[in-house]
Amino acid sequence: MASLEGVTQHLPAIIVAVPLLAALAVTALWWFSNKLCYPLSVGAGLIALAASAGLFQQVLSYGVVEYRLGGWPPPWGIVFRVDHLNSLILVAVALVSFLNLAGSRVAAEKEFQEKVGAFYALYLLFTTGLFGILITGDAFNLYVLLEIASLTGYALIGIGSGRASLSGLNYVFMGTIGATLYLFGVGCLYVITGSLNMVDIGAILPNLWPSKVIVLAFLLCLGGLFVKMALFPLHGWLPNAYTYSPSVVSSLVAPLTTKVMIYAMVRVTLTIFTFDFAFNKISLQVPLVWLAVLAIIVGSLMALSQQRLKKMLAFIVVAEVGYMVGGFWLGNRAGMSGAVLHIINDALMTLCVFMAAGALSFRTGDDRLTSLKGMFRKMPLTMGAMVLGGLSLIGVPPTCGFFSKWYLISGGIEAGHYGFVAALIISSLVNIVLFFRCFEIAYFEPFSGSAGHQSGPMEPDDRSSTVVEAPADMLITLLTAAVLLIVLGIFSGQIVTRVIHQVIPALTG
Amino acid sequence: MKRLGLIAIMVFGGLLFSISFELPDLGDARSPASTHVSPYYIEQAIHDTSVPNVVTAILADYRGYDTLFETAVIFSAGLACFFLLRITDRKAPKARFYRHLATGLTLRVEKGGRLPEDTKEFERIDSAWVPSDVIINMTCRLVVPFIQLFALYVIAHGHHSPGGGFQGGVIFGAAIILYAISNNLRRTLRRTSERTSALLGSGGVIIYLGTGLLCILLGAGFLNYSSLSLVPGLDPVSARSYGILIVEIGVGIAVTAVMVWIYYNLASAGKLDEGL
Amino acid sequence: MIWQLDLIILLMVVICGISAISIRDLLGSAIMFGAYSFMMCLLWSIMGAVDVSFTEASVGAGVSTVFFVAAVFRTTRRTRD
Amino acid sequence: MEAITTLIIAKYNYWAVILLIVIGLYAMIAKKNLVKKIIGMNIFQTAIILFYVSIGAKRGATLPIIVHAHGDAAHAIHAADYINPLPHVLMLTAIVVSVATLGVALALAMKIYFHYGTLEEDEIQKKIMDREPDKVATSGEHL
Amino acid sequence: METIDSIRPLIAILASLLVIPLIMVSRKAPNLREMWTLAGAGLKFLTIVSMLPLVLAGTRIECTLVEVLPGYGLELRVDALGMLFALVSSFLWIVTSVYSIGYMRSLDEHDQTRYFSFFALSLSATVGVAFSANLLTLYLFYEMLTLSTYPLVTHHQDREARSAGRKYLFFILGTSIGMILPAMLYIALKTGTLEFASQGIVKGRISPQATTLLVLLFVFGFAKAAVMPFHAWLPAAMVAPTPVSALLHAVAVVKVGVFSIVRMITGIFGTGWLAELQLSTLVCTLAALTIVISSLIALSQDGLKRRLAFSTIGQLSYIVLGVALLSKSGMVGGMLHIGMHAFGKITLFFCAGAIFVATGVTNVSQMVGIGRRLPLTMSAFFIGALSVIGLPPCGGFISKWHLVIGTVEANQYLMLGVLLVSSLLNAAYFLPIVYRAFFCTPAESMFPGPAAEAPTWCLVPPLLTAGLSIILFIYPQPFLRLARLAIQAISGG
Repeated sequence: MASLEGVTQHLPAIIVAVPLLAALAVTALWWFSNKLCYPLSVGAGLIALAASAGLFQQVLSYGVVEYRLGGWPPPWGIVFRVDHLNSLILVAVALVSFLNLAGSRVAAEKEFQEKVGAFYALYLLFTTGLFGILITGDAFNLYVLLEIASLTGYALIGIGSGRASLSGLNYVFMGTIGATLYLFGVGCLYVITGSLNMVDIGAILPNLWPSKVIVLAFLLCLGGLFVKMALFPLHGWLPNAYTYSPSVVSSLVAPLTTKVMIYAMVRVTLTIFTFDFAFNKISLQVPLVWLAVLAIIVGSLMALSQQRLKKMLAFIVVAEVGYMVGGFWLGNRAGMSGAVLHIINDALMTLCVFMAAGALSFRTGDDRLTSLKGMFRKMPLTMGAMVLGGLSLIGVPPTCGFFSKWYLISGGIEAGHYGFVAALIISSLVNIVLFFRCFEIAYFEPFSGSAGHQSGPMEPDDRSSTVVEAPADMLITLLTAAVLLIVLGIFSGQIVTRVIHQVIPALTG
Repeated sequence: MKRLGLIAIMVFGGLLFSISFELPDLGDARSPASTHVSPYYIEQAIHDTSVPNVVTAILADYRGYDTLFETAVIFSAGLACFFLLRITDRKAPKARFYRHLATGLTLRVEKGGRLPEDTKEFERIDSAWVPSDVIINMTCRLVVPFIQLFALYVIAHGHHSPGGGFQGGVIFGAAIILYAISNNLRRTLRRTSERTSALLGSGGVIIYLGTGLLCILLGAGFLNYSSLSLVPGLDPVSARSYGILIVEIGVGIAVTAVMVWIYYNLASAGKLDEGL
Repeated sequence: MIWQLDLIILLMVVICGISAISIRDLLGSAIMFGAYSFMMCLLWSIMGAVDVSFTEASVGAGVSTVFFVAAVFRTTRRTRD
Repeated sequence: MEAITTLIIAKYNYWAVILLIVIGLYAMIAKKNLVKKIIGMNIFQTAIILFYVSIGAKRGATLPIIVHAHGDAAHAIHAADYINPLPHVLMLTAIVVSVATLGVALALAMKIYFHYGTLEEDEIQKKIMDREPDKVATSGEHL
Repeated sequence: METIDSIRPLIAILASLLVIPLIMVSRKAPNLREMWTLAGAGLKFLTIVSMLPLVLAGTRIECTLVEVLPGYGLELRVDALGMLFALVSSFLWIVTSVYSIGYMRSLDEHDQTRYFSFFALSLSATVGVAFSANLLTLYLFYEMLTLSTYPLVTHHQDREARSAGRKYLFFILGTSIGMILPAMLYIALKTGTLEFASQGIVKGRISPQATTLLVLLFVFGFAKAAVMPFHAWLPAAMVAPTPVSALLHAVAVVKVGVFSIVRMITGIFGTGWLAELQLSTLVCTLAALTIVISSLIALSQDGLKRRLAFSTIGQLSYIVLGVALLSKSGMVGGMLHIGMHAFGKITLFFCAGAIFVATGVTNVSQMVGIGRRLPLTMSAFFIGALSVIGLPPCGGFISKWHLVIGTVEANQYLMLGVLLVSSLLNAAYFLPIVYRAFFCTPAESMFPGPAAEAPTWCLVPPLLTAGLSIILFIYPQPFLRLARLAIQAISGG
């Protein structure tokens, strides 16, 4: 019945169905045994990764893949529409979530104890939601999957006590406003087009251009997504949410949520509203790039004033969102390619630094910068990964961060938008300060059992502190992520020419 | 900041108001919304799925994928409430209270004392327990079966009248919640334990998802119920109808269980003791 | 659809909504929210959205209110605004 | 006057939607009580649902349940006779989403209450400031 | 010109990279570890030498690695200029490795494994810069060098090292990201290529004003060249262990900076275009200012290594000056000076280290009479100083001779003056050290007692490099021919 050919034909469905099934199975089985959760989840993550890789391959060889759910043709049924853009990001998201999942066993058991099954189930549901957002070709369906990803995200973030719950609830409010605005926007689109299929709407809209409702729909959709992606000044929910959540969670949510939302923005703008409308008919381009510039500057400066590693990283995420939004709204090929490339690069970079931060706080039980003391000696490999991640965020070749920055800056120069160029460079310089401040603490100051205790410079021959690395599974996945940063950097030329340019030129001409 | 927000809201409202004049008139049958996609559903649903209630047909078939994830949303909410609230430490409390059913006397058993668990005359209660009213108690006990029956009807009759898995499921869940409110949580838990509700919750979604996956195994696309006709010798149209029924039942089970599950956690603040 | 009736119910909806957020007692707010949902479901059934109003009646007016009451019962009724 | 009445009849639902959106957002921003905020959030969501239902409304049409379903297949079905069912389907989903969000939000609010002993946002902020401003929320201390 | 594809340049780069795991694995066995270091150094040098005949025959060796950006790949190319630099640095790595072993062991430094690992890494980056075929590749290796030398500069991990490291990063990483990266992107965008071409790639594609700005961005942005005012990191970085100072701050790091500037002038802007725009004077003036000011500062420094550091700043600008003269001899002189100064300066640093190891002395004022205690070391120091000043019979004379002729060729008589004055200043801050070391009354001498030299491992390298400095005076052919070839490629076409 289900031959290999049959399986490859159904890859899009498998990508969402398998994690969902695994989430359900984990919830059910966990009442009987705690031990099955981890292997089951990792297996599902692996299958999703393989399926997305297979799908990517398919798209590369045959072009756009369309999968009709329930056998109904669009616009009546829901379709999955996989092109170069989302198949690429699918692979990245699957990879990031798989790596984080694989490395989460020890930390998750310590963190959630008996509720670990629920954690894995929510984790898988969250990934399912992201996959669904990436793969769908239906504007309303995107909302439903968005809510799956958000709801599980709220729960995962709010699990800690006190401020974690508070920031979780804050996230619920902001997230709901964002999602509901998006829903409102889709409603406006539906009012004037009568369709929910993205491609279909995109085909109808050009005939309706004088209508102000399109502009409203555009503003609502974008506004909603901006809240979700935490673009300045709507970023208020993000830093606390990422800071107070357990590290396993923040290293899942931080790399993925904002990036997938940026994908959604790209998708909504290019497929639904079309390039011509978004860049030629209405003049939002310039204000949005300036908003991105502000986001970059504010994010970087706020990161400077943080005393906690995770909060600092969270503000860097805010700045990175500015990179991508700004790059996209530059509206030229280089800028847009840079934004898309940065989605995958930044997902991996953020994963790497957040996982490293998680591994560090797993051992030190603290995420203040002062707790980094002596960590180059105690956890050299973890710090090595952190260094790579930091360099990538700074934008040092040959890590992948350099290459996306390359495109973004050249996009800025091409568009003559030197403010954006300056913001990118300033943020790189600030990132140098941020990361080397951490590295200095970790490198120059000796390990002191209790964090916060001040002591003099390290004796040259202090070998008392021995190496105590993070648990093996955490370490292996972390190092994999770190190495991938370089691999991705080396192959970024290929990715851009073979994949991203397949999407961008068709739309920008 | 707050004032800024309010101004923003007002501006937003004004913007919406100004654009409301551009929207099609209310109830306009010629608006794009009513003429582009939806006529197909109204005219073809009965032929495609033999389900007269177009809403059900769209919900479970044309846009069945949406509904699958709608169920998953509910399930996530149940799981999320459990994850957030449930307190799993099994520390024995200092003292436990028992009520002698026949006399209504309350017994306080100190830690380490012998607990009359196996005896039928005692029932465990909490310190915050409020005596329940006999009239309410009895009325609810009488009403609950009828509500449940009605819920089943709503689920089963979703093809022909308003209703379906969600509505029926919520009503069924509400019946259980009513029982829990009118009696107490512990007694409800003895009938529908937390584990049962969790298992049913995931089971319901698995029924839905499994149907969809079964369709793949039978050679058609995900959630394409027409392929179910291969099994018992149905024609594709009635196969779709049955497929819709199956997933509606799955939705009903899932929603029931999850509503109850959420209630358990919210009402007892995760302790699963007395409830409201 | 009788627009006069519609308007009256809409008015009720708005009144219930405003009172739900302005009553200085959370239990009262919860109940008013239930009333709001119920009015909403009436409105929708008038507009012909029977399935939606059925769902709103069971979910919005029913279970949601119970959740609110449960939450208020477990926390506090006190509110300062 | 006639024109105004027509206009009102044609648009009043949209205006109600706008009013409810403003009320909901107002409650979310201006109210300090968390439960009030949650209620505001729900009002906001139902406003959008009302918007969708208004889209689906069709004057002179009946419920989207096909009559004479069985045995009378030749009977022609006119789309204009039935209310647009698609927004209804979408809104079933939206309602379910809103109740799911409500559950999670209430659960979080309860957790906050158990930790801070209040639901008022300003009081919570004060308590955070009073306690160690930068205290690390270690994960072991779940409620 | 003949071009062949070969992976030999890649091997030359990877040789030191691949020994790093071996060095790390054998951290428990110091002898084995040091053997790996030497093996890597030897392999690297041999690979580079094996390419020398080809290069001297006028062949270019290319190796394309991977296209990381559309149109811009990581490409390696060995030409005469790169060969000259690679030859110098890879040879001096061998010598320095030997010296490091002696120095680190006799001082019993901590974390020697880390030290040798990053040492190898930075050498990879240096040779990578030498063999880069385009600006992107050069930038990559440039950044790699910055980062791999950071742990070396801050090796002591104390407060002083921390602030030095901070300064180092601030100046070098800050300028490379803040100035080089935008400049590079601008060029890439306007010209569509970053390839080093013999006549430059900028001409006709970028306006004169923009070119001026770009030249300034590159001259200051390659802060490793320490053109004032971006020089402050260099004296600060002297807190590093002496072998690090020796190799990295007399040879690898700073020379990478000037090498990059030379590459920019010859390969990106093109000498013809710069001459047309008359930017020569601008760059020359910057360099001349740096030369004079740094020499004056060097006079006032008491710390031996700091004095050497300021001397380095000045000498680096000689190279910049020479190349910026745009005259044939001037450019030959500048390129030669890369090699000649390297041998001279490394000798001086080795001697400084040997003095520290043997006596613990770091300041010039404490060195009265030290020639009695360390006759061989101070003799080597003397030769090194002569070479740096540019007096026969040392290699430095050859390069300075060409520089002087170059100024005359270019009619830059002011620069000629600067060269002569600064040579006097050089002599003024070096020769007194030597003089006081040897010629003082026994009463003045701070070092009574018989000669007691530093350990052999520390002593042989300076003697070797001092000897080589003299040999280079007699037989400068390899470097001279390479420099001439490089000039030929630029001017001949």
